[in-house]
Amino acid sequence: MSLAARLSPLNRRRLENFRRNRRGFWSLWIFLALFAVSLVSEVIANDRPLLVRYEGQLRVPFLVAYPETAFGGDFETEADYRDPFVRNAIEEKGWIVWPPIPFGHASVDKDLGVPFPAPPSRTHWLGTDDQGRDVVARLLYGFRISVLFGLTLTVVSSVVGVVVGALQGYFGGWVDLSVQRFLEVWGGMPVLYLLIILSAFIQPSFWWLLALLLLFSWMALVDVVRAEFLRARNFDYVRAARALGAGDASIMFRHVLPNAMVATLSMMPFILSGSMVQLSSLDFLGFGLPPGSPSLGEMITQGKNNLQAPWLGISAFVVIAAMLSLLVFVGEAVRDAFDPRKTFR
Amino acid sequence: MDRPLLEVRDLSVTFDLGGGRRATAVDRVSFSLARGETLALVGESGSGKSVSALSVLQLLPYPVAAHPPGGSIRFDGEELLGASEARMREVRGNRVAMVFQEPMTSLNPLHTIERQVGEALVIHKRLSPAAARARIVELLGLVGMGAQAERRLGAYPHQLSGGQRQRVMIAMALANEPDLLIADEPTTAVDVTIQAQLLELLSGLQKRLGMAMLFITHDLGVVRRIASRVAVMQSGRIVESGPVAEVFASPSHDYTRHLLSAEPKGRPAPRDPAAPVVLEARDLRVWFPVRAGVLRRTVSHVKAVDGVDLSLREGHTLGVVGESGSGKTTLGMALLRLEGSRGDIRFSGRDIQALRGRALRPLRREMQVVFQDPFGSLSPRLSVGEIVAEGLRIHGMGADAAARDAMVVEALREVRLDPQTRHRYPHEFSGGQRQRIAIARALVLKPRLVVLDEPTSALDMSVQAQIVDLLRELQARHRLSYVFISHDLKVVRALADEVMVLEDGRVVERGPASAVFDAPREPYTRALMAAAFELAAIGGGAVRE
Amino acid sequence: MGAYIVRRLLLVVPTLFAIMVINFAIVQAAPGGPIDVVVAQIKGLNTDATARFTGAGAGDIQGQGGAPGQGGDERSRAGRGIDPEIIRDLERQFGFDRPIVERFAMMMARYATFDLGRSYFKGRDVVDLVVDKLPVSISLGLWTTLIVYLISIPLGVRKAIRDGSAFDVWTSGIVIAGNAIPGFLFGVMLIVLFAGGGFLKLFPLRGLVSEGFASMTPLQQAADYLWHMVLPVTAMVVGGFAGLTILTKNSFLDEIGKQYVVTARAKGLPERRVLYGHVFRNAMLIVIAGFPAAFIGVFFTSSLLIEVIFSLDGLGQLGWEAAINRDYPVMFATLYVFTLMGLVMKIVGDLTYTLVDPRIDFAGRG
Amino acid sequence: ATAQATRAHGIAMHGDLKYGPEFRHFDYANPDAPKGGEVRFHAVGTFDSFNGWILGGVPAGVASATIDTLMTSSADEPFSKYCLVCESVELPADRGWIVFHLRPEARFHDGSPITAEDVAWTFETIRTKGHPFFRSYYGGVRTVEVVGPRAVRFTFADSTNRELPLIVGELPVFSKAWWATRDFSRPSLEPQLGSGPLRVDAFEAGRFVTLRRVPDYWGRDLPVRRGHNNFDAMRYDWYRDPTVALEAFKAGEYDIRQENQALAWATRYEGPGLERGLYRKEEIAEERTNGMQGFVMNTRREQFRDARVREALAHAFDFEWSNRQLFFGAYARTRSYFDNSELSARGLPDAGELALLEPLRAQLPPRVFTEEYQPPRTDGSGNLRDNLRVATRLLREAGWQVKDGVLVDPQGKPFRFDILLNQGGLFERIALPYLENLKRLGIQAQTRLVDTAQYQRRLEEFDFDMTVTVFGASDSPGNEQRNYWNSAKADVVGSGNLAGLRNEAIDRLVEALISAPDRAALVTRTRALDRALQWSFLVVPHWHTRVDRVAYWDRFARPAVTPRVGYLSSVWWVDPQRDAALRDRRAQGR
Ligand SMILES: Nc1ncnc2c1ncn2[C@@H]1O[C@H](COP(=O)(O)OP(=O)(O)OP(=O)(O)O)[C@@H](O)[C@H]1O
Ligand SMILES: Nc1ncnc2c1ncn2[C@@H]1O[C@H](COP(=O)(O)OP(=O)(O)OP(=O)(O)O)[C@@H](O)[C@H]1O
Ligand SMILES: [Mg+2]
Ligand SMILES: [Mg+2]
Repeated sequence: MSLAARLSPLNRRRLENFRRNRRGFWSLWIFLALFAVSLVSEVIANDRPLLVRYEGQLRVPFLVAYPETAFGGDFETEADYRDPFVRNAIEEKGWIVWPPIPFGHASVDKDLGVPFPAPPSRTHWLGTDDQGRDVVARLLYGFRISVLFGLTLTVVSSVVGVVVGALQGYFGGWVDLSVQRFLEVWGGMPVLYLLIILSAFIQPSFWWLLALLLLFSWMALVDVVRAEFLRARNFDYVRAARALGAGDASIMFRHVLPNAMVATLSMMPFILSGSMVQLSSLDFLGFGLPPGSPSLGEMITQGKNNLQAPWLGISAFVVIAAMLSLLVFVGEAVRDAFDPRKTFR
Repeated sequence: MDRPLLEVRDLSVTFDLGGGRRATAVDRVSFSLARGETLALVGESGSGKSVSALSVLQLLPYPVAAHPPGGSIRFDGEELLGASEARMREVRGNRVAMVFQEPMTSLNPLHTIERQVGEALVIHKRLSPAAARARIVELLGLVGMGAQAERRLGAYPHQLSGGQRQRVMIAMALANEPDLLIADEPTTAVDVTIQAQLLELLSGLQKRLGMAMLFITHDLGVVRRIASRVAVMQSGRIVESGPVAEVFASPSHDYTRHLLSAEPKGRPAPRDPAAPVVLEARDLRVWFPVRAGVLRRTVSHVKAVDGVDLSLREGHTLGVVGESGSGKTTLGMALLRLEGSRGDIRFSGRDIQALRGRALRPLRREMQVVFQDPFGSLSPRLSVGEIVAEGLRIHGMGADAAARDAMVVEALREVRLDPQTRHRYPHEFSGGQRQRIAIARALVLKPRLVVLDEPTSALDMSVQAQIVDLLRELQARHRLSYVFISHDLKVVRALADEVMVLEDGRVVERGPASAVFDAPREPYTRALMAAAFELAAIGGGAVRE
Repeated sequence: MGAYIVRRLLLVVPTLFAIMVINFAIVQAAPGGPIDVVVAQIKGLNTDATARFTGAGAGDIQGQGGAPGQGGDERSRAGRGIDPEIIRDLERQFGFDRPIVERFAMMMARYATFDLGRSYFKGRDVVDLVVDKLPVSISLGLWTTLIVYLISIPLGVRKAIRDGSAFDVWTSGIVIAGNAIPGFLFGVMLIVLFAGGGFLKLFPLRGLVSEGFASMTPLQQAADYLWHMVLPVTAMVVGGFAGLTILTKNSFLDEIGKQYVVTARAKGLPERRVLYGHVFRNAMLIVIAGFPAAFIGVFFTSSLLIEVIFSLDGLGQLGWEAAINRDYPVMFATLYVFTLMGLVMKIVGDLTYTLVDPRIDFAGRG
Repeated sequence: ATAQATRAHGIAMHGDLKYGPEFRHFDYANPDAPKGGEVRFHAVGTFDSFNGWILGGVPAGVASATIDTLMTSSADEPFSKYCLVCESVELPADRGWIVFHLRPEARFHDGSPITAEDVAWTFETIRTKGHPFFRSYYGGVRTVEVVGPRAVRFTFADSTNRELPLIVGELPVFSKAWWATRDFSRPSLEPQLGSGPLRVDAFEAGRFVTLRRVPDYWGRDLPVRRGHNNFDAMRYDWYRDPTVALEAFKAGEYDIRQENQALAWATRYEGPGLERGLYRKEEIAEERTNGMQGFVMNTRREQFRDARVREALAHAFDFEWSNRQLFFGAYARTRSYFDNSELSARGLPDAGELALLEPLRAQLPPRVFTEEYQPPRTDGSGNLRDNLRVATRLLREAGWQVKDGVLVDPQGKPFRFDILLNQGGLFERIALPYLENLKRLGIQAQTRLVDTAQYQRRLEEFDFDMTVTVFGASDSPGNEQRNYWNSAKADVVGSGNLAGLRNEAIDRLVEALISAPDRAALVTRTRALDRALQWSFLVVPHWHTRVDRVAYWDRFARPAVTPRVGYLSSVWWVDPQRDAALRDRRAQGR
């Protein structure tokens, strides 16, 4: 409430409007909650225990890598706590606290009696994929990667796209002509080949792919923003702002942009989901995240290749659909908040 | 006539202001209207006239607006309050037509005027395209767009002057010869000659078709001339009503008395004739290209401003009058470099025609403008407070946000607006209120030059008088210069030292105000004056010197 | 305006040239060229460009494919190494014996006269290849665009009017769910459900028309064609509704409260006419802004996976195969033609703006 | 041509032909098989040409069945060819040349006889205008001459290659006259004039081809053709997507399909059709020689130089577990470079092998003489602790140590490598669990997925650490072994010596193998080579299958004898009773 009190009356009204779109309001909270949960995936789904007591000492394997020799094992590399040998060794002289899902996104459940992909069961609530990895764990980590990827990409590319589109539409003339030409050339770059070249030198990682897609994704919004600005720059209130001596930036972002935001705001959730899809289709085409990375796209590919295991495709679909719905509803609530004429029944 | 054509009983309207607060704009208003009768609705700006009128056609922004129970609107015996959309559609535009207060924003910006006028014909009368076109030309001729009518059929609203747009609105409303015409200040943007012609047209229709009229206006002369009965509104209520002559002769309510007596009076005090020149223009031209064909090539030009010279001294007021569409607005815009033009413009001796946008910006503080279309000039997503504060913020006036807010409050108060309402959006105000917001926005910057384009057209006499006083006072105090564009010659006479008469983009007459008003030389000016004061004469005693 | 159009048209030339130069350079810089693909073919590697996502030929045992024209399982032969002379031959054949600048100059000279050359691997003229694939691409593109636009826009409008109602919520749910289903997965699902062994067998599995198409009456032909289009088009459109619907809805919400809408209502216009006659044009500028892009996209990119699933031979596959197999003539020629079309469409799109909203111009401001 | 030439009805690579000159039919074919019916197959991909011999176009491979070759092979013996278009062949003992004598009755479908001129023309055309593949394939042929109206002679440049005559025997014969008006180097959708038991009946590009039996086929009573091609029509439908193709099979769109994925075989054939027994899944045993598929290590790389390291890496791969969990137990472990055949080394070297190996002892791993190679084994539980212990020990011996959980060399450089994978294959599934195991050794390995062109380029330049490859083997290994293992080839860009092996002893063994005079010698020499390779630990061995997985709608019958190649559809026939029964049952199902 203290926040609300500090807001200007108009912003309070906007916040109010936002809240009164119940759907959007709750969607925001649910989304934030899910995202927060996925941020701490490591304590929810992990193949390293949260806590181990061994020979009277407490250890936190999910934070610290202990060699197997520390538990009386053979190897000086990090202990594999899923290995029955290690487990027994520890339990003889102490105890283990596992996370709710005792599998990481990459841990293969080797003890599972059923061939992979295994159907849902008590140990694997949503089954395993065709490499024996727990679907819930992969969804959790995959959601995190996808959302982080999508959000970064969306935010950055929206900002850049809006600014470029705004400049083009607002100034018109040579600015428009030259930026447009630049966009055309830039947009004509063979992204696939850049990926091929990239993959020749490095293993495409999260950050590399993000950077590469960022180079191009911002163009999505430019055209619509430009169109909106081309139109809005003729409006009387823009002229009025100019008469007040407002600078170009101020006119663009205080007067025009709020009235030219529909497209941006409506498209934002889809840019986000689109960037996730893009990431997954890169996986799909073989230029994506390193094999084994948890991603929703990879899950869907598996779903298609394993029609007999519908839990794969369905799980991934449900997660994507839910996330997209939440974001679209949040987007609507934001729109409502800034709509001067919006009221609620 | 036993049954009135329109009967409004205990109509109330409330608006949702967000946060659970509701404001009552109209409070248990009742009036009735018989066939062929004209009821004038007058009253304070913001008193609920437009809202009442819109209620009749159920055109308020429901559910933001609501009618508390107990009210009733009967048209020809049928209840309209809560009637189905389908039913309303048959009434709207066909049996009841409406002229909106703000013609500038009420036209669809992307449709040609032909299409906008013709639409109602096609929908309700099912005319063939050719027949419709003939009728459109006829209608536009009737509203005084005669000469240009045919040529201007393909024009878009933004290519028309304020008065032209208003006439298009009227033509649209009259298209289907409705039983009831609701006209919300239909003549504010046209010059007196055309106003006279329009009023003539309306009373003609009234006689011929038995059309009833609900006529909202601030111009008491017009009331006298056209209405049989009058209702006076204040703060959402009808405070007095009755036959025009009776009410005007012996007003019973305080507000009515106040309204009748309020009038921009007097002449400007004599000025220092040697004051430095603030604004000077030489051979100013604004030609709008007329395009045609697929490639949209320029085929000819509309010469909106065509070789105008002017100069304005510090502390002086230049009145610009002239027929609707004669280029006044365009001239004003060009002077402030808000419209591209050719010719010299000097502000305080500096050539501003050559300045680039950035260099011009600091000068903006000193030259302000009040747009003819206040609604369009207010950013729809900013609150009124922000809009007024904007200039302060840009020019770094006021130490901090709080100081600026205080200045905003003061400015709003000066234009008789409740400062409490500054957190609302522009669309939540009445036409007159918006006009005052626009004035406040210009004046709060304490400029040296203000171009006022019809700044009082939507204001009732009492507020008008106050605004005129305010302008005079500021001028006296800060040696302000005004370019005052108006059709309201009384206001011009009250303010202007010098008057310039425009016709078709050219200056046809200019001189000291007294000279032009008292002894117009040109026939065009003479006609203008005649129309203005003849109308006033019909008004009789109410218009006093 | 005329001058503006001329200027824009003239600018197409350097733009196109720059795009070609950049592409040429980048593509050549990528490791692996057409000769490697031929060698891979000879060695029996899987050179099917779509293998990655279809899993074609991806058995648990590698290299089941033999040399061209050969049956049998004598895989060992592929292991015999390749005479360098053959590689040199290939280089000559593909033109790699010349310096890169010369190759580029020759290519551009040919393209300037719209001589688009011949595919390395398909042995046919690029023009023929493209023309061959057009029926599929146009079919998919056309129906998809039509359906998406014809459903999304009215739906968006209706949602705007009933903003916040139950109708609004459940339609949002459906279009979003549709958007979240990847088209290819949906396509496979459709096949399993409606064209497969497991459940119903209502629709054909593959192809654009039936085999006996030529001998049908025109009416049958139309029916047959539509019958074949049902599943692929369904798979393609599911994802398409959401964006446009939400965009339409939001744009309409922005406009619907404006004064001119009240004016239109005051004329007694039917709701449809108010919405489509008045609000539509004001609200839909951005949709029109997206149209040229959508138009080109519909022809080229969006259908690769659907084409594969429904065994349709379209441009999506042609382009993808060319890119993966380094079929330079096909790549550059299609790039050239499509870029040219795209650039021209952009001009058309801009001109559309001025038709939609006559207030718009492109002159410098500020 | 001075050497004493023998004239025969066929040629064996080594030794004798299984079927004598008087044979009536192949054992695995049923000469009384009823003819008739239609069968439908599928293909994945597309086609836009019938000319499969050139670079250009996507050929419909099935169309090659319309053109008879000089000779044909028998499906139940290794590397033998029997005359088809030829009546007999003439071959000197040194195999320096071969003469094919054509059958007088051999005809093209238009009735014109097949002449020696046609043969020579075909050969020259394919070699000059055909796919570059053929230029290397026929590289050993020096000249071809027409030596009579029905005799044509091929002379070889190098007579040590025993296989060349057989390769030439595979040559199809085109009609020179028919081609005279057509351009061979361009892909075409005009089915070319054939001579075989089938002809293209109908087709639609990219969609289907129907081959119809030629009723008056000139060779229908030849022993090599008896009991073959029993269907009246064979239709091939093309699908782009294998998942969809499988659905189509289940929907009864086509009759027979072979499966190459264990997972799919085990899980994806479920459906009402299978439950009702309308189609069945059958595993047909096959006895083809398998090469070695495995993760091959590039010994040019520092990490892989030491054989102990390579051995350790092989210990980290848990085949038994992968087989159980990923392949439904479908595969057998590959232990030899010539697995599933008599060529593979077994037990300890016998006298023959020792004679070969002894002189090279110094350059060979000692265990060649003392142990039988077996790939590391696990219990399949996924727990391979014992193997990892061995691996750790081997690594330690080789100088690698674990420091802070990371395996490092004495200079402290960590053990890292990439597994390069082609996007066309789906080996990540197998590689990933392997990486997990490697991690426990402290090795940081990752997979690198690249597109085919890049993959090829990198293989050629040996720019990889580890990759999946098959060292293909046939029943009679030959020149390819030189390409795989020869020291000189280790530096030749594009050679098959991916491992970068440089071992003089192995070079010698390879040469000995190539010049083996007879089958017995070949077997011995191959085994010796196999041993040497096994103990060199060049690969982490994968697996192979010993069955062909075939699913088919239950309307066919096939001979009781299964050839050693396993599944062979050309000897199947439609069983009229089953066919009728199936039709009834399918009708009921509706
Ligand atoms: N953008 C434009 N394109 C074409 N013609 C225009 C444009 N703007 C204005 N005009 C024309 O220029 C003339 C002058 O317009 P202007 O708005 O200056 O008139 P005005 O004197 O202010 O009239 P009013 O009193 O009715 O407001 C009119 O005929 C109008 O139609
Ligand atoms: N959408 C709205 N939300 C809130 N308040 C509104 C809204 N529209 C109008 N009002 C308020 O209702 C009151 C009556 O407005 P109305 O437009 O009827 O005034 P008016 O009598 O026509 O005045 P004017 O002469 O200035 O046009 C005003 O105080 C105005 O602020
Ligand atoms: Mg009003
Ligand atoms: Mg004006």
